[in-house]
Amino acid sequence: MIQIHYFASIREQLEKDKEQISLPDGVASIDELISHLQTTDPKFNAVINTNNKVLVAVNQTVVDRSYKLSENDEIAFFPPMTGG
Amino acid sequence: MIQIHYFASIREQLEKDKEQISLPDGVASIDELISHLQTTDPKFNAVINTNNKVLVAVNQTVVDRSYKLSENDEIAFFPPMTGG
Amino acid sequence: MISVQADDFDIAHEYELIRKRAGDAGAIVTFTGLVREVYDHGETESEKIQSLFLEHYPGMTEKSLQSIVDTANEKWSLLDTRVIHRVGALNPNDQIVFVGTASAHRQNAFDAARFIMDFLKSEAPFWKRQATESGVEWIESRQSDADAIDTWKDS
Amino acid sequence: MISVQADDFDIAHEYELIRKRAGDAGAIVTFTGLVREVYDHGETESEKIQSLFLEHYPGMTEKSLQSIVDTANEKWSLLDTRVIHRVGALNPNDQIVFVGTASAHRQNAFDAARFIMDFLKSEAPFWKRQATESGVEWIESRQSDADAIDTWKDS
Repeated sequence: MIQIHYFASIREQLEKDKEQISLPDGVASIDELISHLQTTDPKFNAVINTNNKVLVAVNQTVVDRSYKLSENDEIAFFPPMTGG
Repeated sequence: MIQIHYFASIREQLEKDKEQISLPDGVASIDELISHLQTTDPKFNAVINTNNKVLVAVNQTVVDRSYKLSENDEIAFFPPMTGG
Repeated sequence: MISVQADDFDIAHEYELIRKRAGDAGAIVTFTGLVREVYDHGETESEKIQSLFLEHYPGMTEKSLQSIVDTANEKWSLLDTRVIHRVGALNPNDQIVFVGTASAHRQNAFDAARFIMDFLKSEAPFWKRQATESGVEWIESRQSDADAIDTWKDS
Repeated sequence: MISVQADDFDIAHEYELIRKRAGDAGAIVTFTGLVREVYDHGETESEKIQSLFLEHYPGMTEKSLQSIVDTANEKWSLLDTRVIHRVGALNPNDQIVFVGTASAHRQNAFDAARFIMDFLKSEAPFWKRQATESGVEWIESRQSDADAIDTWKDS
């Protein structure tokens, strides 16, 4: 299983803050996870198509989309940070 | 008349904090005032010879030694600043 | 020390703690960020802010702030650092973020405070949503904040 | 506002005044300089400081600080500035100087506070005399402070 968290405008667009899914067959990287979610979830597809920049963290560290996923990873999708 | 103020280590070397003198004949610039004081005051001569850097202010603004003096000017000699 | 909290903070108290913890410091720099009344972002007209909401990613927030502070400590041999960031509902004029740094000489305290703020802005997972007369919107990240990060690239 | 005074200052009080005077500030930076316990100057061995004496040139001090603050205000459109410098007898750990700046965005407040400190160090007529076990001596100016001024030359 992997945990996926969504934050801020992306959380609102998806109308959910997190979900737990089985790492799908053939999904080894973030890039592949994104493609998978775009196919299975029209709202996620809209998120990717309407946001200039979607950041991804794995286990609470921002990573490139080529990052290889492991079982039990905590993944998060969010827009660029605007704190401070 | 001109007022001359001395500060910090220079005040201590001269053992005076200020004096009032007539602008001497032939003294038009700071450079010329320094030469005059070196001739008339051995302690001032020592100040010039033993300090790496002596700063000069006229009317409370640091000036170059070519600065032209006027009657009633307030002149000050001091070492580089070390506040803050 | 790092805190992510809903409560306000007292800079007098924080300053005294930094002074105590820092030992023989010659310089203490504090930065305080405040919620502005007017939002002037890029080409959009400036608008009166009615309220602000700060969302964050619990866990990752503390982790990323700690990593920024650790880098600053190593780079500038700081005697103390303090970071506080508020989350939740805020109003115009409220304090939102505090960074305090202590060092032997002033340059290090200044550099470190600025470094921590620059990286906090771009790397710590906080997101601001504001309410104005025209409605509620998520604030977009500023190019100037990305540029600020670039200034640290070669240092 | 500029003060040259023998009395200590309270940064909580100063911060609140800056916040009030500054109106819609997004950023407040404070710098506080403290008397260190140990003096590490260039090649000389570090020594424990017993006391410090601050001499100044009354009149010129205020004038030069005002000119530094005016330049900073013009350069960075500050919403408020505050400078306090103590004179007379001080002890290790005492507060010696305070600079506070307020601006809409953080970069200006940081730049201005640093600018004011850099120029205060090299242009405001203060001189420090310190007492250590080896006696009383006037502190010499640092090359690093002259270098700090140079960094502002092209900006």
